[in-house]
Amino acid sequence: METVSCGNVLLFLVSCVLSNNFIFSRFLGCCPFLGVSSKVETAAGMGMAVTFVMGLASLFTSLVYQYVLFPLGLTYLSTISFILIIASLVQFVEMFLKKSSPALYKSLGIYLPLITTNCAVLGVATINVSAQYDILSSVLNGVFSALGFLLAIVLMAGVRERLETSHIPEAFKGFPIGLFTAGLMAVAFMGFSGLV
Amino acid sequence: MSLHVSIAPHVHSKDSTATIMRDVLIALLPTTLVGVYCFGLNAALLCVLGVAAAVLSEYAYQKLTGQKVRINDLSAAVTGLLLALNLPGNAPWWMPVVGSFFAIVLVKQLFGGIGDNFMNPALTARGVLLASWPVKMTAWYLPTFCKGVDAVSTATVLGGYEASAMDMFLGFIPGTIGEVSKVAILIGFAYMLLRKVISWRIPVVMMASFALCAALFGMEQDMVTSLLSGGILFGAVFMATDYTTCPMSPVGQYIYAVGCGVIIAVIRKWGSYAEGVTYGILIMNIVTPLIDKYVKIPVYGQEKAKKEAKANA
Amino acid sequence: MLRNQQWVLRVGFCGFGAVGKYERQVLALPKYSFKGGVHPLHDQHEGKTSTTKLPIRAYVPDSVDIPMSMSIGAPATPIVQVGDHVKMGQKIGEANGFVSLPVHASVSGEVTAIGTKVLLLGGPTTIVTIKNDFQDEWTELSPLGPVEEADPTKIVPAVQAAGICGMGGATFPAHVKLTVGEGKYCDTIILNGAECETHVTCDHRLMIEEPQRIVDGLRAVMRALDVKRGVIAVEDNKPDAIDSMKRAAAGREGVEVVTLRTKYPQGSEKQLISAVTGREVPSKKLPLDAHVIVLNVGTAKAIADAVIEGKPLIDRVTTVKGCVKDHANLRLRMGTIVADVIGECGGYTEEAGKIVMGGCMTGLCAPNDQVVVSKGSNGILVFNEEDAKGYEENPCIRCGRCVEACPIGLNPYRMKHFCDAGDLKGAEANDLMECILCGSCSYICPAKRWLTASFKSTKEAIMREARRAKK
Amino acid sequence: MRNKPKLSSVFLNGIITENPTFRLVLGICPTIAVTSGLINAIGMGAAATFVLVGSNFVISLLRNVIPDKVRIPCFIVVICTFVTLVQMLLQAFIPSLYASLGMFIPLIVVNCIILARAEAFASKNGPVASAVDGLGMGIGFTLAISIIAIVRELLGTGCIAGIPIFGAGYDPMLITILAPGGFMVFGLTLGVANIIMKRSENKKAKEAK
Repeated sequence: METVSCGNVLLFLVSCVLSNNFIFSRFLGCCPFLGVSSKVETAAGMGMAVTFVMGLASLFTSLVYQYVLFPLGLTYLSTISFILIIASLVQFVEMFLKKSSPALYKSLGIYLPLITTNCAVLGVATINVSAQYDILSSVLNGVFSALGFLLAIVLMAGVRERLETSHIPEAFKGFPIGLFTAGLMAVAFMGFSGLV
Repeated sequence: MSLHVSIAPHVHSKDSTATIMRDVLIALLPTTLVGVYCFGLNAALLCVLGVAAAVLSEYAYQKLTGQKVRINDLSAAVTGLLLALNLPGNAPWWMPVVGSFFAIVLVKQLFGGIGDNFMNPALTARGVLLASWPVKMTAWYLPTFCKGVDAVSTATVLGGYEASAMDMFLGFIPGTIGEVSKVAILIGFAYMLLRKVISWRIPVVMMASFALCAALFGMEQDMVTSLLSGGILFGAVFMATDYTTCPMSPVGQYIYAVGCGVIIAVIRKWGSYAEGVTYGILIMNIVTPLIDKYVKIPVYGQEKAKKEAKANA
Repeated sequence: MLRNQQWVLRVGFCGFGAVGKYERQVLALPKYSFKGGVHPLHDQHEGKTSTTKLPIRAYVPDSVDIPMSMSIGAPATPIVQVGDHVKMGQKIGEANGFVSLPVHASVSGEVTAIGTKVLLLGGPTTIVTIKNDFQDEWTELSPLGPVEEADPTKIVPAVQAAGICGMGGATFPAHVKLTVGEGKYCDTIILNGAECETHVTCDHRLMIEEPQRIVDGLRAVMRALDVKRGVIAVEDNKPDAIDSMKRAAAGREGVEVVTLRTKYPQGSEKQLISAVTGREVPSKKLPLDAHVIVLNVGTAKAIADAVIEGKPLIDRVTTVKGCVKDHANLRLRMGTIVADVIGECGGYTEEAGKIVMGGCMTGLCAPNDQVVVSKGSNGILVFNEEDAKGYEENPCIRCGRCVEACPIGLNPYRMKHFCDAGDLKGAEANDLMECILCGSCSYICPAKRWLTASFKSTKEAIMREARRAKK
Repeated sequence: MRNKPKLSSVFLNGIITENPTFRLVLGICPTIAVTSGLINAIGMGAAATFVLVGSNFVISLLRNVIPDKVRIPCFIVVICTFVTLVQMLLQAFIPSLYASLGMFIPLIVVNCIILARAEAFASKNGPVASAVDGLGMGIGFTLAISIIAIVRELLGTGCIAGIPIFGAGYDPMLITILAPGGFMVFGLTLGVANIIMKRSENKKAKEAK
């Protein structure tokens, strides 16, 4: 199993955020990336909510995998258990935030239900398992990958706000130009390949 | 008596989009000539094809979609020439054609045409070509007259080719058509400054921040080589200064230029590409809308109005 | 030649280390300027060459059409009848309320008609037509005496009675400006001699020919409001006017002359205040909130006339230019018809395509040559058909020149997007209401976008909307 | 209970009028991830179709048993079961495809198409209609990603399903099978699809007049 030392945490961060960005090189979380990126502020809110949930989800799914599923030989149940963990986690986070921090709930709350079906969350849990990360690495992977998502969605939102003033052909407005924009951004992000 | 009635001002500066683009073309002339001199007829062919394909693509797209044809503003010609200058001297003929088509139709017109694209068309097309045909796009040759008639395959300076500072300055090194001759680029820069087409801010700050990062990171090359090799000067003068894709406010331009310099240094030092100019500028193109959104020029009187409101409250 | 000599002098001063007050100002040029701005026609001496050396001469027409509204505020009500004989300076229109000015007869003679006419401001205006009998017989005047002796409390009422408004073009009633409200104070009066507008030279000539009257006007205002500092600000493209004003100001209490950099819009109130005092007028407030009052040099001259001689404002200097035979700086009576003025200047040399009242940067277009000279008319520019042609708007290339040119620090390209989309809220959120409509962005735009025009109409739409919401 | 929808229209609905990829733009991630080759795309399409048909059928059978409040978790459990089934079947019988599709097989669970159909159709209609709806949607999805895959594979390698088309002289445009190409080709195809739909709608509107 891969372990994390202080020195390579930074490399891990760069890898997750820039080189292997969740959106631009792993195509995970594209739905919210395109759906919630019309305003920079909401995009940042969504990104933050995803970071929060992905960190927690990585922790719980890898705990369950390593202490329950793997020892009992029930790894074929991992998908179903992960999705249930994520769904209930999102529910709990929502309830917890509502009680403890209404301000944070107000800003993140509306994005939380959307996260259940965000494939990035389930994706990161699956990656943690297939890459055989230990628990700390899993959590870091979750948080760092989500930061990559945050970066991508905020940049995307900035560009889309600007595109509002552009004269895009009618047929390409919305998703088509959004996808194409993401493609061009992915071209730029290719420059970061091999940094780690 | 019928008089025209219009709203002031009744006088306008003589600059127009076309004159600005014409000035950029003139500024590119020395670079192009040196490139053609260095890399021979094929380089000339690439430039001609790049410009022709760009102009034709723009014409065809605008005709097909029933828009006003704006090839007279020369912006397509500038894009085509910039793209061609970003190719190695011995690239196949279809490369500038594909690149110009991509730049004009997909990067520029699809987003609404001149002024509406958010990434530099020529540079994006170069990025796409580089990702599509990595071998052909990085097959460097020495300028033909340096080593006899036959072109000799070699690495660039960044890839380990040894060259004197004077050779790098004059352009007798392997590289893309436009980037090799620093002296030609500087002549173009001086012309654009003189004609007030661009300001000094982005090129100078970008080079300075790159130099600082190079010193901090400890590059494989020495400082002079770092600054004179690769496409950084060409990128700083002609690519990063593209109006449409750089920030509007002076402070925003400083941030943008510093960002470009830092990213280029990072990619050169640690990335898998030997040269990071293309990507550094493209990444900052993407950040530009955010810079424009959050770096605001203080509006006359608003700070004071706010202060007074606070004092009263 | 004069400029060259001055440069030699300046270098000489520096060389001997004897840097006088004037030279300090010259050396510290950027201090007397503002951020942004443009240099329209900088290669043609701002288009002023043909009239800078021409002395002011008077022209009196056969008849005048005096509008009842020559300033911002409510129009006056005519108090004469057709057939009445009026004397020069006799009141013919009564002001309606505080922000309104009385109107005086600018010639002596017989009232031949009271009707309406479409002038620059759009809707028809009431006009009183007076046939000139060329007697130039003044009505009974009540002067206050020399400015340094006049009763300070009577000066502002005298200004109001004389019907004086801002003569730089904005035509805001002067007595309103000079009324310092409760809890406010003024410590500096600035006389605006920048004349940054292209082509126009009327203030320039006035400063050369009647500097004493201008300083008198300034002193009158300073005494009326008990202000200790009076600044006369002139752009450095008028060295002869600077000299002339300096001579006139010498020995006058609290009066100084400063040199401004030649740049448009240096003479805009807000820019002038920050150039001279380094203060900013708070957003949506008046100059008085920066403790400054700005008056045009022409206004100061009119104030001096009203105080010293008791004369109401019945004439002004106007620069006539373009395709007319003789360019001129004319002293014109209020209500003089533009066609008569052009006749006086030898007529059109080409077919006129556009007549602009004012300068190139802010002037208003006249619908025909029957419009009249009023209190704010500083210039009459006649364009030929070629120069008058409209131009096509091209797509924005985001070059950022408008951002750099904007003296207020706005983002014209962004505001334009919201104006085009008809999004008033978005335009307001992008500080459209701060725009002073100086035209710098339109001037500099290489894509020739109609920036100022759409800002103007959108601003008007927002103000209409606000009025409707109030109701 | 509403009127029984015609099975043929239910079937065609998924392929054309409500094509999940081109019209509803659902399931973007797998669309981009698996369309670098035609084989992968068809494999993914088949897997998704299997899950759609199965989950629609079962959910429709259970629609009167499942309490309304917990329906979403129940749907997810049903879908998950089928996904796990597909995963194991592929692993056992076509390991090469399983390897190339990788993590996107378990991610079928969160593919919005499937949950959306369960919620919008299966929970309100009979089992046969639901299965047909699942089949139509699945085939619509497969067709759409196949089109994208053909474009990408052809440009990026010169082949279709591994069979050379352009011959040796073609210099493949690698980027189309890389990540950026996925986004760009999808976006362009979507735009072109929009143009075609607009045209045909205009034509219909004209004919109707």
